[in-house]
Amino acid sequence: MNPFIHELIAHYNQWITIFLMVSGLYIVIAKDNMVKKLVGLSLFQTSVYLLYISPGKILGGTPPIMDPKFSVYSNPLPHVLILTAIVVGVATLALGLALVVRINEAYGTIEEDEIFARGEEE
Amino acid sequence: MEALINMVLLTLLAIVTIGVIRMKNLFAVVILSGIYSFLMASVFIVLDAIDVAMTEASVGAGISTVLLLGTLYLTKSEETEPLHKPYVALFLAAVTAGALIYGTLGLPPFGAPDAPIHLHVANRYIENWKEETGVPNVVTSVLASYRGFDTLGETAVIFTAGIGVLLLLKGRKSPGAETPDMQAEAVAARAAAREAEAEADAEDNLS
Amino acid sequence: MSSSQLPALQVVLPLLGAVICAFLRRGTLAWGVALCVTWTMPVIALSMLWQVLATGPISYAMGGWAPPWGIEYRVDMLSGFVLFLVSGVAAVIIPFARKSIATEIDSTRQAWFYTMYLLSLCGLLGITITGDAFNVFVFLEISSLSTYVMIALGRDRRALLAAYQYLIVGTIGATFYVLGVGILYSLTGSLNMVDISSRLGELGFQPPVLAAVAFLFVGISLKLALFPLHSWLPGAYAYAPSFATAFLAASATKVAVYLLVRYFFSVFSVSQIFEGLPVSEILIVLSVAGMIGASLVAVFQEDVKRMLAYSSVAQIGYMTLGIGLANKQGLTGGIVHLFNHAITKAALFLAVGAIVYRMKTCKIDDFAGLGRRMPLTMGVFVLAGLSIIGTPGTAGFVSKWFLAVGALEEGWWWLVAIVMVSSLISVVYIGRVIEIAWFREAKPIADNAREPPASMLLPMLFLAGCVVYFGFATSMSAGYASKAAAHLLGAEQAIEVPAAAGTKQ
Amino acid sequence: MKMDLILRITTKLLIPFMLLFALYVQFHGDYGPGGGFQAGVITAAMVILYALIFGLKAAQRVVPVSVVQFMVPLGVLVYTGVGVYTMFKGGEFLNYNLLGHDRVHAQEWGILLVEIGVYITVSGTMTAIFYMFAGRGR
Repeated sequence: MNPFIHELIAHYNQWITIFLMVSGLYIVIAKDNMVKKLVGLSLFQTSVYLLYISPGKILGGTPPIMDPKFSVYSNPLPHVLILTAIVVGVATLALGLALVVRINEAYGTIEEDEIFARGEEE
Repeated sequence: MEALINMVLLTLLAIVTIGVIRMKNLFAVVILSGIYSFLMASVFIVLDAIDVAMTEASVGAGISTVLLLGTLYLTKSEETEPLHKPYVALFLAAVTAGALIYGTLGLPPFGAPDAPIHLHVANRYIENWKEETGVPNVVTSVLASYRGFDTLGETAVIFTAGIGVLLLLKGRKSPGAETPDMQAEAVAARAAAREAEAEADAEDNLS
Repeated sequence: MSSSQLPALQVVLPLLGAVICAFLRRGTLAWGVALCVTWTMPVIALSMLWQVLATGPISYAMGGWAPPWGIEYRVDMLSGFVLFLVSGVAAVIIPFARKSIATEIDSTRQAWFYTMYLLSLCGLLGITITGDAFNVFVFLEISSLSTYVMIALGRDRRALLAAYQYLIVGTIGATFYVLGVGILYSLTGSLNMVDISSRLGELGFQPPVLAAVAFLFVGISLKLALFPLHSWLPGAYAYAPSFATAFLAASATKVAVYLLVRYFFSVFSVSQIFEGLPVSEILIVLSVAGMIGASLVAVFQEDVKRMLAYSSVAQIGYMTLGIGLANKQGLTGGIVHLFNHAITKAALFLAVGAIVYRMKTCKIDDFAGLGRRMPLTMGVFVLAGLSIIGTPGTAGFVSKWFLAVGALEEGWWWLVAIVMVSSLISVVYIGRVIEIAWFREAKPIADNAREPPASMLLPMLFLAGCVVYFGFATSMSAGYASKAAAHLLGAEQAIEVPAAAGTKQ
Repeated sequence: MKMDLILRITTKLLIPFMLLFALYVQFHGDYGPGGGFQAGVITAAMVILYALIFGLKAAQRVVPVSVVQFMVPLGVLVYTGVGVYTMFKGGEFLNYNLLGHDRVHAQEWGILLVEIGVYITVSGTMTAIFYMFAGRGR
C-alpha cells in the first residue's frame, strides 16, 4: 500500500478526533448563546471519548464479551471509563440547561453579550 | 473493511460538526447534535465499544436532545450574531489543535494489538474474568467490580445533578421574572452595543 | 470495622450524609447531620496523618482489588496534610452555617443545600485521597457540580450567571484533565498514579508526555484559578451564599493546588518537569502577574466579597510561585501557604458573612462605622487582613518568609522585591476597608448592626486565634510542610519502594 | 389531544415492551451490553414518552414527583449500603467476595445489587429532571 494512504489510515481517527475536539472548544469560546455553548461543550466532551475508545480497538478483535468462539477482544477498560464520562457529561448538561432556564427568567435573554452590555457585571 | 466504515462515519461526524458551527437556528443545532450522537454511537460500535454505543445513543441522542428541546421551548430558538469577532477563540482552538497534533501523533497507530494499553492492566480483566467475577461481559465486571468505586462516584454525580436541578427549578418562578420590559431592555442594550461597535469601526476606517 | 477502614470512611461518610440530607425536609435537621459528619472528618484525617508519620504511606484497595487493577486510596505526607486542612476548616466553619444559611436561602431549599455542601466536601476529600488518575476526575465532577449549585443559590441574579460561567470553565478544565489522563493512559496502559509514574520513568521523554503535561497543567490551572484563567472566580465568590464562599475559598482552590503538586512531583518527576521543560519559568511568570495584577484589581473593587476574591487570585499566585521555585524552601512556602491562606481567607469571609447577616450588604461604603458597632467581627477582619498582608506575627508572614528564602536560594532577589510590592498593594485594599470601618461615621443602614450570634462569632474567633497561633508556632505547620516538601522533592527514590504493581496493602 | 388516536394507542402498546426491554437490559447486563445506567435511561424515556402523549399531569399521576424525588438518593444509598455492609464483614469497601461463600457467586450478587442501585438513581433522576423542565413552562 502507498505509504501516504497507510499513514492516513493509521492516524485518521486521531486527525478527525482532533478536528471534532477543537471545533467543540471553538463553539464554547466563540459563541454567546448559552444553549449553543452547552452544545459545543458536549461535542467537545464526546470527541474526547473518541480519543479514549480509538486506542482500545484491536483490528480484527471483537467486543469484550467473552465467548468461546473468539480469542481477540478489544480493550474493555477505556469503555468503562467512557461510560462514566458520558454520565458525567449528561449530568453537567442537565445542570447547565437548568441554569440557562433560570438565567432566561432572571434576565430575559440567553445571550451572554446582551447581559454584559448592560454593564452591571464588570 | 472495519477501517473503511470507521473513516466514512468519522468524515460524516466532521461534516455535522461544521453544520453545528454554522447554523443559527437552535432547533437545527439541537437536532444536528442528536445526529452527531447517533453517528458517534455508530463509530463506537465499529470500535467494539457496544456498551458505550448504547449509552451514547440513549443519553446523547435521547435524554440530551429532550432536555435541549425543553430548554429551547422555555427560552428562544434563534441565535443572534455575536457582537465580538471570534479571533480569540480561533487562536485558542489553533493552539489546542497544535498541542494535540504534536502530542497524539507519537501515540501507537490505530488498531495495533501491541500498544501498551493492551499489554498492562486490561489483560488481567480479559484473562481472569472466569475465576474472579464469572461475568462474561467484561465491561460490566470492570464497571461494577474492579472499578466499582468509580461507578459509585458516577452514581453520586447523577445524584448531585438530580438534586441540583430540583433545587434550581422546583417550585414557582420567582415573581416579576421575565417581563416584557426586560426583553426590551435586552434589545436596547444590544442595539447600543452595536452602535458603539459600528462607531469604533468607522473610526478605524477613517484613521 | 477496624482502623484500617479509615481511608474509605473519609469519603463514604460525607456521601452517606449527603444522601440522608436529601431525604430530609427541615434545614435545621440537615444542618445537624452535616455537623455530625463534618466533625468526624478531621478526627479521621488526623488519625491517618499520625499513622502516616509513624509507618509511612497508607494504601487502601477499594473493592479488595489490588492496584493497579482496582482503585487505590493512598494517604501520604502531602495528601494527609491536605485532607486534614480541608476537613479541619470545614469542621470549624460548619456551626456558622445554620444561621447564615437560614437567612440567605429559602426554607424549602435549605436541606438540599446541605446535601450539596456534603457532596462538595466528599468530592474534595476524594480528589485528595485517591491514587487513581481517573477517579480524581469523578470526584472532581462531584465537587464541581455541587459547587455550581451552591453558587447559583445566591440571592442576587448575578449568582446564576456566575454559576453558569464557572460551569463552562470548570467543565473545559475537567475535560482537559481527562484528555491529559487519556494520553498518559495510552502511553502507559495504567491509571494508578504510582504505576503511571514508574512506567513513565521507563519511557523517557516523548512528545505525548509533553502534551499530557500541557493538558493537565491547563486543566488543573483552570480549576485553581491561576492568573489569566481566573475569570470565573470573582463572580463565583462574590455572589455565592456567604457560607459557601467561605467554604470554597478555604478548600476548593487548595485541593486544585494539591492536585497540581501531586502531578508535577509524584506522577511526573522533578527532573522531567522542572529540568526538561520550561514549566518553572511559566509558573513563576504567571504567579507574579497574578500577585501584582489581581492585587491591583482588588484595590478598585466596591464590593468586599469581590475584593477578597481578587485577593484570593493574588494569594494563589504565592502558592504556585512556591511550586515554580521547586526547591525545598520555596515548596515549603507554597505548601504552608495552602494552610495559612485557607484559615486566613476562611476567617475573612466568615467576618464578611456575619456583616451580610446583620446588614444584608457588603459594599465597602456601607462598612462605615462598623468598627464600633461590631468590634469583634471587625477585629477578626483586621487580624486576618494583617495575615493577608504578611505582617510578622501572623500566619501569612510565615509563608512569605519561606517563599522569599526560596527565591534567594535561586539568587532571584527581584522576586523578593515583587513579593514585597504585592504585599504593599494588599496594604492598600485591606487598609481601605479598615479606614472606612473605624474612622468614618456610621450610615443609617448600620443602625441595627451588632455582633452576630455566638454560633457565628466563635468559628471566626477560633480561626483568628489560629491565624495568630500559626504565626508563632511554626513548627507544626511549616515544620510539617517542609517534611512533606522534602518527601516530594525526593519522590524519585520514594516511589521505587512501594512499586504498586502486584503488592497488596 | 383527541386527534392523535394513533399515537395514543401505539404508546399504550409500546410502553409494556419498553419496560420489558429495560428489565432485560438491566438483568442481562452480565451477558450482553447494558446495565443499570442504560436500563434507567430507557425507563425514564418511557415516562417521558407517556408525558409527551398524555400530558405531564397524567404522567405525574402514574409516577408522582414525590416518588421520583425519593428515588434520586435511594439508589446511592443502596450502592453505598453494599459497600458499608462489606466493611462490617471485615473487608474493604465494596469487596463483594464477602457477600457469599463461593467467590464467583458473591461477585455476581454484588454486581447485581450495585446495578440495582444505579438503576434506581438514574431512572429517578432522569425522570425528575424531565419533570422539572417540562413543568417550568406554566
